[in-house]
Amino acid sequence: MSLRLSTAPHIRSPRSSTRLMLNVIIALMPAAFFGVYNYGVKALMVILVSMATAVLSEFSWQKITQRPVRIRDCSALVTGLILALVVTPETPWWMIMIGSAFAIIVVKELFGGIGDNFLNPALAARAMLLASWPSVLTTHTAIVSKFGEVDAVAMATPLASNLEELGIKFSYMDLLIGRIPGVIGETCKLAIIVGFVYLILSRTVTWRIPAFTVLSAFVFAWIFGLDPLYTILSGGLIFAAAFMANDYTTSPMSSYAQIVYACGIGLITVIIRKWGSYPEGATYAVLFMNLLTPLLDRYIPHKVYGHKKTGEVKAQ
Amino acid sequence: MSEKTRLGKIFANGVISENPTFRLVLGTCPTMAVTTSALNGIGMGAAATFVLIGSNIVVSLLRRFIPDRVRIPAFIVIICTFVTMIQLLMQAFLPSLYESLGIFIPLIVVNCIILARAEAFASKKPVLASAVDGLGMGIGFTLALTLIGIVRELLGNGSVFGVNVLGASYDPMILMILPAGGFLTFGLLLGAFNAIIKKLDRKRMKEAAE
Amino acid sequence: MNNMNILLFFVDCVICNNFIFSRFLGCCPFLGVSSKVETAVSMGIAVTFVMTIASLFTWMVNTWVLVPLNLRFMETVSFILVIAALVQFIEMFLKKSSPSLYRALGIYLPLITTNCAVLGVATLNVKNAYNLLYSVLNGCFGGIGFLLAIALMAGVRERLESSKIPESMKGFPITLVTAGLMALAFMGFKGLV
Amino acid sequence: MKVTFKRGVHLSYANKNATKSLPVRDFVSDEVRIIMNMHIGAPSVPCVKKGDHVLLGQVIAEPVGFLGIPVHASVSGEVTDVGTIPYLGETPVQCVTIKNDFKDEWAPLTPLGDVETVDPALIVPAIKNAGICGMGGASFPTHVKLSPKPEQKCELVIVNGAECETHLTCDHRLMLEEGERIVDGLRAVMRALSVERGVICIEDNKPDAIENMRRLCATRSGVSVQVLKTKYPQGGEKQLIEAVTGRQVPVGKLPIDVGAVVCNVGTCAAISDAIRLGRPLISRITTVTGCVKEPANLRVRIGTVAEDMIGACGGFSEEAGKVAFGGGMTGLCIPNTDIPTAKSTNGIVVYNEKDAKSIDEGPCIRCGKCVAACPIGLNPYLIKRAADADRLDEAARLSVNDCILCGCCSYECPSRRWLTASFKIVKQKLAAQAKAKGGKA
Repeated sequence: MSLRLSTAPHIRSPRSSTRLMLNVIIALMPAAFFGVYNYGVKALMVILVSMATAVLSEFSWQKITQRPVRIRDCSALVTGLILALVVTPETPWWMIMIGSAFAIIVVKELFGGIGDNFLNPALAARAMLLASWPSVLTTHTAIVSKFGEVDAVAMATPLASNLEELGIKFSYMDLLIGRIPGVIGETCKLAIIVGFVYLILSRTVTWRIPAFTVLSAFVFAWIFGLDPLYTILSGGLIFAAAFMANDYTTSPMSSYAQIVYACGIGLITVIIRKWGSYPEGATYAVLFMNLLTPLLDRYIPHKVYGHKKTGEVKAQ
Repeated sequence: MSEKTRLGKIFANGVISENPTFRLVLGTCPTMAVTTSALNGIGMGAAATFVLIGSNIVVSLLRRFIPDRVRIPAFIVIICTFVTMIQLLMQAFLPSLYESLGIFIPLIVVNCIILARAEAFASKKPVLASAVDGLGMGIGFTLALTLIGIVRELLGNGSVFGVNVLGASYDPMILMILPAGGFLTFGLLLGAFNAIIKKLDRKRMKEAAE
Repeated sequence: MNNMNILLFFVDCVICNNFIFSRFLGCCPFLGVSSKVETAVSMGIAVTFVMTIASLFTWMVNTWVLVPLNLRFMETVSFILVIAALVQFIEMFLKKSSPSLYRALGIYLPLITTNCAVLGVATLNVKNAYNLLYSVLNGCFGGIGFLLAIALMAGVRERLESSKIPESMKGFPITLVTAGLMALAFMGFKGLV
Repeated sequence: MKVTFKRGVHLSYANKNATKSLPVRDFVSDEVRIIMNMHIGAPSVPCVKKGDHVLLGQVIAEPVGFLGIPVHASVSGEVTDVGTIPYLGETPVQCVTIKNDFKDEWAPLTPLGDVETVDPALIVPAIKNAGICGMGGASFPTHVKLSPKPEQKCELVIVNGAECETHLTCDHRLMLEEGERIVDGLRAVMRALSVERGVICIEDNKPDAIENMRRLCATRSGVSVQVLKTKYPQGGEKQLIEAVTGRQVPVGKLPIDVGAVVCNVGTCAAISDAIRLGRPLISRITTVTGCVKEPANLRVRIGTVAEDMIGACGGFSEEAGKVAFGGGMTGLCIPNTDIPTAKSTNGIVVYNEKDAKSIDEGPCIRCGKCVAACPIGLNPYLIKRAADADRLDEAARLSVNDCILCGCCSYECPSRRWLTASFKIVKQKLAAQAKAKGGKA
């Protein structure tokens, strides 16, 4: 009789990489459904094109560079879906394709593929699109039927300054359930929170980074004299906190570093909203803190059991 | 080997096999800063070529007279002289180009390519070879800058040398003429360049093996 | 509100108009000396130091020598000589007075002479007609911006060391792409000041 | 109040249901093979030879050195062989084979009487003579643990009934069926160390055991039950101390340095037998589970061969892919079933081919689940990176030597990376390196 030999442990958690990615996709579904319900087939097309391009570009890159094809881990699908949810439904198909391919090839695969990227691919692609075609990306479809008094089809997000000139202020309820113009997946905070609760319950992510992000944004908004509740409910902060700030690869490892990271996101979001010229603070806040992640990991590690001092972790 | 082919080799060395931008990756600041359009790339390249040739000639001429210990400051003074010359010339005759290249014209002084050629080539070789080396390096630099400039201008503005080629319906990708686009274009072109060279090398090795 | 202006100037120099990410000054050391966090930070500190002092001296040379004598065309020559002399002097001074600091920064000092950020800041000071205070602050804050950029870059590069980067992208290409993506992230701060 | 330690993992299936409600059943095989290095420390030296007749509990091997303990015959009968057999490690080990005559004739015993009245000075020598070592898995000689240096002051005796490992239920059944022995053993240890307080720690997934032990503790002085949260590796010595006392054992120090001594429940039961009945350690409860027809908690003699035990459980229920001594998180694979069990073998788990199949490593996605799981606070993903590149000094700088090989990081890793396995190798290499250096100096 021949028995296999292996080193313990002999059992593994049921949460494989693929399973975790699928969990994220499931968690994004409420937001995606709401986007399609609100903006119609256009939004659906953007989502499908983005996801298809992401998978296709990952597949072709891995084929061309003769690397193992890893599209089955579903991480490209997640990137494609998240990118689609943070652009406006008016995005032309070619633009979303460029964005999606940029996210996968330039931001992820060039650095070695899954686990090696230092920026969140979807967010970096969004920043790229925002920088390249600012006018297209900041124009949003108003849900005409739900805004009796606004007859413009396209308008800016509830963050852009011209909104106040238009004399529009949304109620907290509108913001919460997404009766506002915006990008496909960011408007309905309720749908996002439902998805996030699923992520927590399925133990896909922990609550720490999202909670501290939102909390710190609330506090900093209050300190800087903004309406704290309006700050966290408007724009993409909740979406960024739930699905992008806690992206595995680009967020810090130790719990203390995670708290610093999350508070950094909250602070920068508020600063950009108050003084910056881009309407969307959370995207850049997460990207900037992604840059800081290696240094945070290195200088704020866990304390090792039984050691007095926390040693510096060199990532080399 | 005849004198002609030897000089040809020196020239080709600067343009291709030791291209200062794509092979040696020197002088990266102007490479990315001024290449928002193809014309700027050529202008910057031409100015640098002028300085390269001039400084190479003078350094080569004076190579026996410059004491070893003060050679670097001496080289810098020589380079600086030529930079000031081209600066004044451009100011007088090409004011708009001068304006768009901004402080990167005076900064040619600290462009590592020029000092590196003075140190590594001109201070050891005769005048003609040094001049050809300067020309080759300068042309190589100019070509690289122009290439980057073309890519960035084409995608970022839909035009090449100011002539619209992609039509009015093209929605320009503004990113490409922003700083981030400069880094990305240079990085990606460099990677592509490496990949091509690697492929050629492999092919050559294969042929040699056969 | 002078303090507020200085704060805004700080944010402008360090983040919005970062020497690396928006002005392309000092790219060579940024790309070359950023593979380890320690050396990158040392380099950043050395550059900040030299930029601050160089701003001071070049301002003095410009205001008290070049302008009165109508020698503006000698700007580049005199600045580079001032910087070279300064770096030499700092090196000698450090060697004597603070050997430990010299050991930490010494090997970077000669490189700084040809760092275009230093000559760049001197030229920019003249171009923007900054007064003495703002010239020095521009040098100092610009150096801090450089320090921030190179430290972030080194952190990311240390992480990339064991990544499965394609062969032909290794080295400069991936570093440049990294810098491009970092510049993209910095763009969010546009318009803060 | 339930207590616990920092980090660790919640195992999503513990696989204990098959055996946790089965009463312990006796099984005596017709041959035992008793190996000489069941404890940490120098192997004992056999003092019997082939053909000798031995009685149950008779000393068959003498202790060697400071950490040595004697070995006793676990059956009566004839010694059929004294030789070496291959074992789990690379080198073969010495082994005494005894053919059982099923008479169970005891060698002369010297009981010391009730644990509450015995002279405390006699307790530790009796434990040593009974050949008792830690029965939770580490097999550290118990008498050494109970002999603190003068400057070390023990304040608390912790009895480890956490049984956080998967599959295993032997400690659970012991607490349910023979709790009295555990409390007696604990009292003996407390008296030997003159300690006033002893706690029996049990995870909250064993409410029946908690209730039973509470009942038994009620009538004794200084002993109580501490309920723990169910979390792996709650039963690790360092984690248990952290959970109960809130203190961490400093690097390079022993539990006694923070005033605690930890004993497994099985060890306590054996101590009780050694004092009250004068009996040496000759049997233990072992859980046999996994792909066997009738999973069971067997009370077996030390040295029973795995094959016989699996046979006693009806044999394999499907084709076996892998058999391990110990639970799912830390068990050691055995190359074949012709291997005898030892004093610390708390379970035999049979995995089918599907579970045994080696899993391909995926790329690290830096999810941080290993960091969040590591009870020691290490950065497993970084250590793995250093290990893969064979950078031993970097792994050492990342404190790989503090790794307790609990398996949490490997369990959690969604990319199925072999973290624990490579840390084990790195630790061995580092130990070899240190040894080589020490040899030179």
